[in-house]
Amino acid sequence: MNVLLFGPELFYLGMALVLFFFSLQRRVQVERTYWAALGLAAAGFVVALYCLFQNGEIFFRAYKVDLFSQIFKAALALGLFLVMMISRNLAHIEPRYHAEFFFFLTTCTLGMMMLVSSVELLTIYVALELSSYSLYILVPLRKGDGLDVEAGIKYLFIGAVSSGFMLFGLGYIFGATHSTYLSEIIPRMPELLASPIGLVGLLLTLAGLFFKLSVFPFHFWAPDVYQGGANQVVTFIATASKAAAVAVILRLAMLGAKYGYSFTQALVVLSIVSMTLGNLVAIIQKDFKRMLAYSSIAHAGYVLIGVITFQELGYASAVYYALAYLVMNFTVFMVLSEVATDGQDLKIEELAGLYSRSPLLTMSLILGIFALAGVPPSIGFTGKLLLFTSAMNEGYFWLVLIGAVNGTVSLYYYLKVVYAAYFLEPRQGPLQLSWPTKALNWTLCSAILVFGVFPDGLVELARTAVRMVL
Amino acid sequence: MTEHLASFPYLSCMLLSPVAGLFILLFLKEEQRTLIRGVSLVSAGMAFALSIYTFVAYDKQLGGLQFVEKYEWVKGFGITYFVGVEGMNAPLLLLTGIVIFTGVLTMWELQDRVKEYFIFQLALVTGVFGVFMSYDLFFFFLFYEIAVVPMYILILIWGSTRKEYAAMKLTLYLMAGSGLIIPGMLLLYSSSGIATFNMVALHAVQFSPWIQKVVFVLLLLGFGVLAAVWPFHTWSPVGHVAAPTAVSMLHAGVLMKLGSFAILRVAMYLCPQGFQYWAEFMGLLAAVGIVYGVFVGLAQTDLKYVIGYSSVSHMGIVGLGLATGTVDGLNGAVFQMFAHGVMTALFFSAVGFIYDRTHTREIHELGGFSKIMPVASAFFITAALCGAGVPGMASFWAELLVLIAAVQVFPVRGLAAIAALVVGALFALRVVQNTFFNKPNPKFVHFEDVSPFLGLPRMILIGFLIFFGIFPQTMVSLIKTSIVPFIKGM
Amino acid sequence: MDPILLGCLLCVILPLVAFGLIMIFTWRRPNLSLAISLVASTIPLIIAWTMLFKLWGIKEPLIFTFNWLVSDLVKVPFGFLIDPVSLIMLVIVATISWLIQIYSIGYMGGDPGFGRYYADLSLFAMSMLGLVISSGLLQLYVFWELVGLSSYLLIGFWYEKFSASEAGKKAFVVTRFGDVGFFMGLVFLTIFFGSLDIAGLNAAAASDKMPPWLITTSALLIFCGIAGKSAQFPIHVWLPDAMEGPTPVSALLHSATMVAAGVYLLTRIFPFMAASATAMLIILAIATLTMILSSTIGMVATDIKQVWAYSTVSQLAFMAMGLSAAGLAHGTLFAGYFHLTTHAAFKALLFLCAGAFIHHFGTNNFFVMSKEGGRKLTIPMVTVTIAALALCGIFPMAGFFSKELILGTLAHLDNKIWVLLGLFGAFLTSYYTFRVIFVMLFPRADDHPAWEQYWEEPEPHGHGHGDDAHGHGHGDAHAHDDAHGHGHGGHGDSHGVPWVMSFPLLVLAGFTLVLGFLQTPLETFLLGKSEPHEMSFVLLASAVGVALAGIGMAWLDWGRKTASWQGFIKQIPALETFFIQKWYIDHFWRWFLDTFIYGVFSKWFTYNDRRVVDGGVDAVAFSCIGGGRWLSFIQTAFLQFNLLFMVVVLAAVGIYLLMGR
Amino acid sequence: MLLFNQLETYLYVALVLFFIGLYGVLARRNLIAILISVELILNAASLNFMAFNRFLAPHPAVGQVIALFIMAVAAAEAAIALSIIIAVYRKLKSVNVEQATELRG
Repeated sequence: MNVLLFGPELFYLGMALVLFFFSLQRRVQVERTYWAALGLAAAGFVVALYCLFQNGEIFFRAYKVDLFSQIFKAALALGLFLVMMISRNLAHIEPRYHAEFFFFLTTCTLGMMMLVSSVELLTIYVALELSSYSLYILVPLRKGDGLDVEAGIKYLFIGAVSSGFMLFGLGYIFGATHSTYLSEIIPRMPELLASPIGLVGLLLTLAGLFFKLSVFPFHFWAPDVYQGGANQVVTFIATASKAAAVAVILRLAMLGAKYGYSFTQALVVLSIVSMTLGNLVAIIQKDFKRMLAYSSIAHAGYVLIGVITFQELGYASAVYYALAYLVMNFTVFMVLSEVATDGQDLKIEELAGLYSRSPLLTMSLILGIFALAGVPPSIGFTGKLLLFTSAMNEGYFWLVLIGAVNGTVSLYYYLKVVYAAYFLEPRQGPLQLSWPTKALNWTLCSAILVFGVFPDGLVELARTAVRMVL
Repeated sequence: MTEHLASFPYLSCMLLSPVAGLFILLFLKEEQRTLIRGVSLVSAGMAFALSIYTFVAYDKQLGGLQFVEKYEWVKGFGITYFVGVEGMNAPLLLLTGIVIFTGVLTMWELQDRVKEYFIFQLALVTGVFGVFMSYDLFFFFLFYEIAVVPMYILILIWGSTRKEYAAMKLTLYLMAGSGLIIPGMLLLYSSSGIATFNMVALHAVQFSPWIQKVVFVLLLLGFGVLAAVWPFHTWSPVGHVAAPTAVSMLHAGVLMKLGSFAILRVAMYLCPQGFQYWAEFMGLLAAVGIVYGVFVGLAQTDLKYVIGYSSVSHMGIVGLGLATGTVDGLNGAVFQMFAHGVMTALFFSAVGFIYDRTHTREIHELGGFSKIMPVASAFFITAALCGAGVPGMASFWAELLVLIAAVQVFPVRGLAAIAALVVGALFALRVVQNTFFNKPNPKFVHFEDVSPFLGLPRMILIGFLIFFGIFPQTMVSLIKTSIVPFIKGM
Repeated sequence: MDPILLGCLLCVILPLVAFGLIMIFTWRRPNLSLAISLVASTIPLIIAWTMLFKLWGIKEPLIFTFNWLVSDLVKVPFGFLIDPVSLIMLVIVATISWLIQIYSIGYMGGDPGFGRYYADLSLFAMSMLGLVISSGLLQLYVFWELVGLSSYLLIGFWYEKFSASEAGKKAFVVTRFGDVGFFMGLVFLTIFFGSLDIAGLNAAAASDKMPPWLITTSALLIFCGIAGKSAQFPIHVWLPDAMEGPTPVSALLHSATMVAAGVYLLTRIFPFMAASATAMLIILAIATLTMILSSTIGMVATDIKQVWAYSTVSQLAFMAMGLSAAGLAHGTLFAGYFHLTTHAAFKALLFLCAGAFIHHFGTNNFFVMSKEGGRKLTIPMVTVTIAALALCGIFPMAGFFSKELILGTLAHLDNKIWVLLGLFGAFLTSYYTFRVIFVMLFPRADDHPAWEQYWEEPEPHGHGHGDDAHGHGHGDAHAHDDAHGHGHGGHGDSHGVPWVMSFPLLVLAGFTLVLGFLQTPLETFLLGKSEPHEMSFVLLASAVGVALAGIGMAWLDWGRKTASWQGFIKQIPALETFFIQKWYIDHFWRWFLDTFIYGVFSKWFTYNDRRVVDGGVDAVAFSCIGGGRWLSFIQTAFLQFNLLFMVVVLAAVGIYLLMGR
Repeated sequence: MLLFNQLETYLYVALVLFFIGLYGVLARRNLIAILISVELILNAASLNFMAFNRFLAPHPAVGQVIALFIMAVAAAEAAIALSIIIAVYRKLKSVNVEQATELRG
């Protein structure tokens, strides 16, 4: 077997071990841990890129390595690396837990990497749980008042219940198709969806995945976790894990592809409700992270638009949008955690006068926010428009109309952020940025703009990738 | 439509010169004021020069689409970068050039956060140029939004009365408009069968009447918001009042034209049958807007509100011209877009000058300004007379064409519009009298008049107004070259 | 290039250039501006006269046209139509505006706005000349509007004075009110006839190529414009107020040339208008009403310029009567046009004399002038008397001939009421004219009781309508004196009038004397032939009779030593107040404006805009926020509620799908 | 025909287990109790797998393997859950869900 097929996973396994040993050490070495983690993450990204064009199946066809999975692995590696970048000062995490913090980030990444390539029910389940459990632990890792544990416990139980559902559903699917291999299941789904058992199975399975993506009605954890978790952890949840969730949903949604009208209608309704609820509730939020949580619910709705089409273009746009979302959302979170110097939760007003405290961060914030709001010339705008286009191609007129109107609503709360950053007078002194942060800012800004204006390469990549899962 | 490829990428240069300026500004220090102003002036000036060039160099005999540039952009979705110039957008490109150039000069005295100001202004104007020149729906819409969004920050920071409210209202309102535009244009895209955003190609497609009706009304309302079509106009007076001078100039002068231009270029061009179906409705809204605007303007006490409502009325004339669907009407409408753009720019730059000195726009607080600053008042009075439809000014001819066409197609609405001219004159002169005549307000007597340098942009604007007022043919003959085939194609 | 065409172009372009130059560059430098403007008005003068002599006796009109604006249906040719009608008007305009520019050197000397004044004069000259020789109605409309613009600028010349700026605005808006009708008429013609070429229109109408309804409608609509410009009832109200402008302006625009433009248009398209009897009848009625009305008001005015203003209105009405009567009786346009010519001369003269007095005494009230020894100003006094005689139509003044002609035309009508009314008008005219003359000539002793009755200027009858309080304060005479502060020379000095001012008086007086005898040649020139006017002796006698009667009446009331200085109208106080209040027409317009335009439309539209339209938008926005707050309640902090919600929704979806299978 | 020899029996049992677990999750306020109920759901799932495998699946071992995996995963989950619950207890001095109701809206 070609090691490179399993390369990234192996690497992250090793990285996890290294960090594990760091965590065992008695005397705390924050700096060394950080640099080690950062270096490893960077290397991991390189590895993931290196394995980008691997292709093959391993572990008795339970594990499929194709462009689709590899793109997402690269994205995940990137996400991890970026999160590491902003983890320079983990103000809200006990120094002695830093090693564990990095360790769990790594295991989570590992889990998600396995998730995006696994094409066998059990593997999917195990990978999913591996990634989820790391996050369950990361959330309450934050020090301070009870909010973190409350968030943690809610996250845990909502997650546990929905994965329980999923498992139950997988059971039915297994029973109905006598197989645990997607490649064998998907062809058999159509005739089988006539029977309630298959239907329930499918529905419950999707429940577990929607939980990851925080689609209504499985979104309840998001606001609490976003608010309760440490900024860096939330950043990771908001970027990398979302991308992984999109990937696995794109794979599994094919189970329902042939189901037909009422199933897609159900998904349409879920997507509409998610985006509307997310946007409306986000309007009234005061806490920046909580607002972003609701906006992530809304964006889950947008991504679903792409999924619902069950067509190459739709999937491609979904992939494009997932990657775009990773970049733009991370940009915003980076600004957030740079501004929240001692890791506290940030009220939107606390962005006051950012324009004078740090013009560079302000630029990133504006671009990130506008990208999230779908304002050109940004990656977010292009992604959203491509999603709408593919949906319209399948004739979802109302879905597009509502989505577009939702875009307007969302603009309101995004502009409130801009308002705070640009208009309110500063209360604190200027922010000092290290040169890597500056570099990171410029990179992200240019990424947002460049891929927004010249989307062709990425779109083509996504199209070739999604041909693998269709 | 025949397309003639450009020998040299004039349009891309026109589009990129503000962008280039913007990027240079990014790396300048806030302290280097003069350098910042210089850079923005140069980039604006280049765009201005290029716009003049395209206006003059457009070959009327050849006709069709000239200076065309076309590149595949996103193959998967049939997006092409496709820009060109024809009779109907050449004047508007010129208008944009004029307004941005004069706008930069007008804001020369700006002291507060100069760098950011010019960055956003250049970003905005890039969008405007883009909309006027692109023939690909995707880029059209992209630039459309680029042109709208910076307005929020521009008003929020450099604006005046009730700016938070105004900025938010304006942005959300316009974005709500694009919430209707997206489904409309995507419906066209998807139902065309040929997966392309290329407008010229889409024009060739015969859409089913049902689709055309739906799409047209969506686009009409969506773009109509930006064109301040009654009753979607309320953002515009509020926005104008709040916005800083040059932004008001750009906004009333150019941005509102984006809406009407888009109605012409996208809605009417791509769904002719839809237009036939909705023309009555469109004409009605426009006529109501014309009458309504002047009457509401009559009751205003804030100079900028007055101008805002007069814009509502004048844009109504544009709408009426479009609704007629005749060659005269469309010529008039496009001409009016240009004329009104220059005129309002002049209005706002004059008001801005006075406001910067006196910090009030309440008509009853002002007065006797002809005594205090004769030149500044002369600028305003010129604009006011132009607004009152005095011959010898560009807008007279535009209104003439539109009104004649309108009476022909919708007699009652046309006559109502003509009658509104009286009230228009009344309120224009009323403002002039109360602001500039009578005894000067002792508070303001110490202000000195416009310096020649600051007078320059206003003189440029007046120059264009009068030139096209005396030689309207130079403009109309150009516009005709595209309108006549346009009507044939409908 | 054809010299004629060149001449026409120069006539239009030179003053425009002068206007531009002065406005942009030299408006701060009086003498330079004056020089530019004089050059730009002298050359047209020469051109006009040479053309008149060169082209004397042309049969075929010369027409030059080229395209100005060619859209699809709308084609605006720009061109010149040179025929006797336009030639004579051209000469009149050129001459009078030149004279006025000379006169103004003295009158406006030392005014801070001197440069601007001459710029505006040039603008007026340009637009008026262009109007006179334009070949198409649309082009004529363009210049028509420009004339209105320059009149607006000149009336409001002393803009610090509220009444002046107000009057300017009023003039512009009211005339615009008429012009809207004019414009509509043009639009109709464009749409249904296709061309606005004057010659074409006349020909078509004469050889009834046009549907009658079209002729009638468009004729009446065009007459709205004429009524606006030539101050016919009910939109004459702007003209008396227009006297707020400097007196030379009143002489130039508001008596001799601009207001005559309306009548000129009437003659210009006379065949077209005459093609519709209905229109002609209506015009005749309106004109007659206007004449009576304005003469009666003239009887009670104490401001000399007011008197002349109202007499202008009545004389214009008189011309309109002549023309419309001719139209009805299939006569020629000569009568009205001839009166237009003569009137231009003597009315300008009247105003310039008034100007001389005003300039000297710094007041508009002729009683005050009389008391301060107005008659000592010899030249003005003599000339004003000549002009007054002309106005009354006394032989051998020019007015005599033209008025006779018009009365003759009226007499041709089957219905004799018109001529009777005409005679009555003539009577009133001579009465109020000589009221002024006698008062000026024979002042009373200082202790005469009549003084204090006229001494204090009548207070302005404006209503305090905030910024729109309208009406012109005669009381501001002194105010504007300060405003364009030229102190007036010492009293009793009979040579208080500089030669630049007296020279035009003499010239015009000359015209007033000789013009009448040029009747026949002018007629031949205009009509190509001169049919003898069989002037019935009765009419002649009665005409002269009423004129003399009027003068006699004036003598009884104002002239003779024992005269009470109470107009006979005093006997009927109700009538007098009615006249003093100008038949309450101003009040009507004021009321109309306040009640409907401001009170109803403006007010309610604004309310609607704030509350309904804008309120609706805001309501939507707020409902979104409210919806957010409401939806946020499902995000309770209670874990198991969330789980329950999740399960329930999932179950619902499941059930929906099971149903939907 | 023996009851224990039919697929349906096991499915129904599993279903009952599932709903008991669900009920427990929704009804109990004690975090530990909720955890146990979640375990019930997982067990229901694994029972399903076994049953299906026993009666239908071509390959004899799949279901059992899955069941084993589920046990392992469930154990891990229990460990994590308990650790977090302990943390909750440390900070809120209670293991009652109703105590953890700070984050809302």
